[in-house]
Amino acid sequence: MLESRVNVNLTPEEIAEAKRRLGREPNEIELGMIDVMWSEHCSYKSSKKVLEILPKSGRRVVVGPGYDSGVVDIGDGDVIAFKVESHNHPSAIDPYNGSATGVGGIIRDILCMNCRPIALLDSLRFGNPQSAHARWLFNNVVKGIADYGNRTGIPTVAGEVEFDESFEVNCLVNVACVGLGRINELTLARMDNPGDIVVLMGGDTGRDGIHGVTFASKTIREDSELERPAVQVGNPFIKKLVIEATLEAMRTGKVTAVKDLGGGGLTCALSEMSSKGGTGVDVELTNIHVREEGMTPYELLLSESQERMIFTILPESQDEVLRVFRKWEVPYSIIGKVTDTGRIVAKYRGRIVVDIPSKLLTEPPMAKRRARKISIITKKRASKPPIPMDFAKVMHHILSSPNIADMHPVYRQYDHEVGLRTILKPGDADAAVLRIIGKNKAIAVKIDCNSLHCYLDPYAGHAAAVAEAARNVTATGAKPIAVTDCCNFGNPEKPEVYWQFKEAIRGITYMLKGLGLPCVGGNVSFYNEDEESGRAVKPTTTIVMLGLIERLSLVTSMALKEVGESIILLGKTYPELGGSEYYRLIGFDGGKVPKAVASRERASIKTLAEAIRRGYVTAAHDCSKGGLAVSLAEMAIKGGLGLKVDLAYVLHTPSMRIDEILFSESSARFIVTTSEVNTAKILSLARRRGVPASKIGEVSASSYTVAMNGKILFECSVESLRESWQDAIPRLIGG
Amino acid sequence: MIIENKKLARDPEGETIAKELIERRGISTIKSVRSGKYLRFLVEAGKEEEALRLVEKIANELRIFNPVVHICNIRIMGESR
Amino acid sequence: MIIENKKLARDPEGETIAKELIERRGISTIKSVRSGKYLRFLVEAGKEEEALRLVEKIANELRIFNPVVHICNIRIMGESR
Amino acid sequence: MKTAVIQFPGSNCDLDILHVLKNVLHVEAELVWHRDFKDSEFGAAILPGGFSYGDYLRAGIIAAHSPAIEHIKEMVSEGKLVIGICNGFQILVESELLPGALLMNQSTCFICKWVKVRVETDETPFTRHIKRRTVLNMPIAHAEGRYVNDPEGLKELHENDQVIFRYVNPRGEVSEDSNPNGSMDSIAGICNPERNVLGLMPHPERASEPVLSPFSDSDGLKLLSILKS
Ligand SMILES: Nc1ncnc2c1ncn2[C@@H]1O[C@H](COP(=O)(O)OP(=O)(O)O)[C@@H](O)[C@H]1O
Ligand SMILES: [Mg+2]
Repeated sequence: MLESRVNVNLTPEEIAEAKRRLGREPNEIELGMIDVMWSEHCSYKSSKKVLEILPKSGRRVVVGPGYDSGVVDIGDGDVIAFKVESHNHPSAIDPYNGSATGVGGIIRDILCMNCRPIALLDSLRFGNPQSAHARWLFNNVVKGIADYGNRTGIPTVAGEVEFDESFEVNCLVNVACVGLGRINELTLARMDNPGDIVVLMGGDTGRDGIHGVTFASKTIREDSELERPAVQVGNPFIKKLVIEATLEAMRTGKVTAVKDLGGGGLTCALSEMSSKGGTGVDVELTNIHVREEGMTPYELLLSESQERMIFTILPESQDEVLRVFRKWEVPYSIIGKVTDTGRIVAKYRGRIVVDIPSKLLTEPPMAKRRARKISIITKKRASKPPIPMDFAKVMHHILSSPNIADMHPVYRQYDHEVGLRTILKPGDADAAVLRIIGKNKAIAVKIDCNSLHCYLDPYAGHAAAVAEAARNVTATGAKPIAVTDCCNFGNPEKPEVYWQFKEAIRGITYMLKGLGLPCVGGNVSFYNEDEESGRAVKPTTTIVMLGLIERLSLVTSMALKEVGESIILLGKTYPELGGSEYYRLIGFDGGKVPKAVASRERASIKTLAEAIRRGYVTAAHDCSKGGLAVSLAEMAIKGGLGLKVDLAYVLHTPSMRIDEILFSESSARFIVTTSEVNTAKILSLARRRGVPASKIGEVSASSYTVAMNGKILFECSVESLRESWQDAIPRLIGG
Repeated sequence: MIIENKKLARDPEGETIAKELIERRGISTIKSVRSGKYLRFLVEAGKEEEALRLVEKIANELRIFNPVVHICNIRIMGESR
Repeated sequence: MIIENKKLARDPEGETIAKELIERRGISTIKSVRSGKYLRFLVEAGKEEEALRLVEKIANELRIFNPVVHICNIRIMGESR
Repeated sequence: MKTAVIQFPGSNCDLDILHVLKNVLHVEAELVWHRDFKDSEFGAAILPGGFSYGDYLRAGIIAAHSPAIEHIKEMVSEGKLVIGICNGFQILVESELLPGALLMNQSTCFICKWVKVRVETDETPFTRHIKRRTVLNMPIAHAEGRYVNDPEGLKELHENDQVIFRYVNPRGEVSEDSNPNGSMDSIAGICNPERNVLGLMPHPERASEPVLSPFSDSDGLKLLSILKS
């Protein structure tokens, strides 16, 4: 009955440690469980120590890292749960099913807190769109997210897409979910009460989700590997029923805890829940509703089949809860009871097959990793590229760069309206804005990272990612309140990769502390590298920022609104073109990566927030990727209006060139528009906070005009800029 | 060309049809339903073998199916005219 | 069972694949592509004829295809075991 | 008059339409699980948008076999009003309460965007308050919304004045590039010959509060307000 020989990834030291703690030789099932729980994916053995430096507390933090998702208080008894997760490896081999099940996984993390999922965000990275493989990944990942998200009735409201050759083989697929709940109805996934009944609900358990270890182990069965898919196929229809049935079951008041079955399957859920509650659990594996005959205990404990949840229910009250499951026609099985033994005891046909302390599984030994600084990533070239002759041409060129161009081919495939909350929709602003129905308030959310900056300088790049995400929500009228993050790196056993990771977390910590923001959760994905070439992805920690908009009247979009209004640039421009879209475009390798300075960010953010609060601001936009020139163009295109700016008024360091002023990606900047009368008021708000600010031009009818000291440098029609920007992705990717 | 999920992969569509449409009607003689995609190519070729090889090539190059999850079956249906 | 769109209903998926093949890759030996849905039923029946009739009946009664826009073809594939 | 909002497994605009009916229009409305639906207490019914049964096989087809549809048919025969929005429209078509078919969009993709639809007739209980040729802003969000019928069916629709909404451009004209999904004759919504069943692909409930509309209007209410009487 047992597997012939379990092939584990544990080191000899880890196996010895497991034996010592167990006080005997683990049997093969137990060894499989330890193997999964002590894997990098479940144990965070390489990252936990490093992550400890992140700030985690704050007055709004209700649940910090350590549970399925972080939870933040937004007042009036309302809470927001949010979490992000990567699904990189499955998406790289099966982009459609891989990304779809990524969406499925993150939704469950929100449900665990008894919050209703109200939004999804996706952050995607692929190789150069010239590559057919990258296009195949792109098209199928987007379709996978669309098909799953749309069918579960959760709007996908924001995201980002980057193209860079380092993601050619290992694409990055990070999906975040945002949930809304009530503070007094939250549940934590922990087994606190011995005697509670344990119920497994949702999709059938099958062999389809048994990965890694079992794949590697030569389990002898008549079905050949050819018939076994390497990734799972999700069923969003079942997921929708699981969502509704879970939320309705919670309303009975008889459910004490819920947890999703994700990586590590039942083993992970049972051990984490009991370990957190200091309890144990007894289960009978034969009770599990299965999809395939003859599943072994090993398979039942480790299957990662999709769309499953574990419930603990007050004894004698199960009928009330099970009735809800029956109404929604979701299968379930009563599999056991919470105990006070501190152990997981699993029976198969009445015979004990596993008896192991929960904490042995959830408190794995940490791995020791070495870090080595990568000294020179780019040759710091002293020279500069020649100044372009035709700036209008550069404008069209940069707007049609796949990293800048309009992503409507992506977000049009997502239902971003379902739920009746989405006030600012994809494309309207730097962040999505969702109202809280029945209240005069809203939240803003965005996910962000600039992987090229993070590669060139992991510390500065990641600090800037936090700052940019914060600016993004601020520009919509929100106050940034909390963050969750998703780390995507190569092999942490390589000292250079580990160094990148440590630098990233240091940079994030620096900016979070500077902005007074807590990190309430996250996810780490390592080993994103090509086994053949050994090439790792650019280090990329995506930052999900949550902002709170205190009144709906504060909601601000980026579209230019009215001819004649003033255009103000908040923040100073530095010659920081290292890793800029402009240099990438002209193929120039060099320059300084933008530096993110927390005090400057804070001052700019506070200034804009106050200007919005006072009702001065008619449009606002963060100024980053592509620089001033691109941000202005986006505002013009969105508003269907033109503008005229004079670069002489842009505050910058001495002797900057025109292309540097236009395309530098310096941090801590916003572009805002305002009426003539309020112009001085905004400038004086900025002055008071020490933010360099100036009026750089005005909104006009239809032409995008850039001058220097009154002399026109170049001019394009906004309509033509729109075409370059909108048509680029369909042209590159194919309709 | 018929593209199906691998035998041991789930097939949410087939499962749902079987359960919600067929079982619910009390039809018990249908034991299972699997769903797939069907593509019919009209190919100009001298020999059947040639047509088959061309379509196979296209299926792979265009990635009409993904060998990680799908099985793909290509057959000649006949000649036109 | 193969369900295809009638001519009047067009076939966006087939058209897209054909366009991709012919226009983008210049493969001119592929004259057309039609797409459809494929369903495989495992039927318990004494005779093939019986299975066929059962599936036909279901297809009509349960409207597994929409006669306004679809054509539906049912064939026996073989026996299991 | 009380309106039933019928909830099928996989419906996802059920709570949205309920919110608009109850909190915006202040009409009596109730969410009813499809298996529990009995027609007698209700004066009207709405089949909401979403993905009933995951849209497997064909959007709307599996829900069309729900016992709820028998009750809907009774309501229809009694002359009560029935509205199907998006997936609800697909269910009505698959139940043969409305003619034709809704097939995969010409683009082969799901499309979510705001469109303009023109009211083609005011001689229905649904549009009698709206002037003919009025252009309404509403969003669509569907993968299978391309309306198709055979030539005779199409002719009949036009002759009986059953086409209620068509996709148009900002100038109010039917045009190739304002047809988001490839529908025949740019059809976005139709009614039955008896004129008491309406199916439409755009979502009026998403266009019922100015805060959600890019145009700060609430055109969807113009349609839904008929449930007030
Ligand atoms: N990069 C990170 N920053 C902060 N917290 C993290 C990070 N990565 C993981 N965590 C926290 O560690 C815990 C375990 O993460 P994970 O295994 O991804 O959660 P789950 O079990 O829900 O999949 C979570 O509470 C998560 O928030
Ligand atoms: Mg989890």
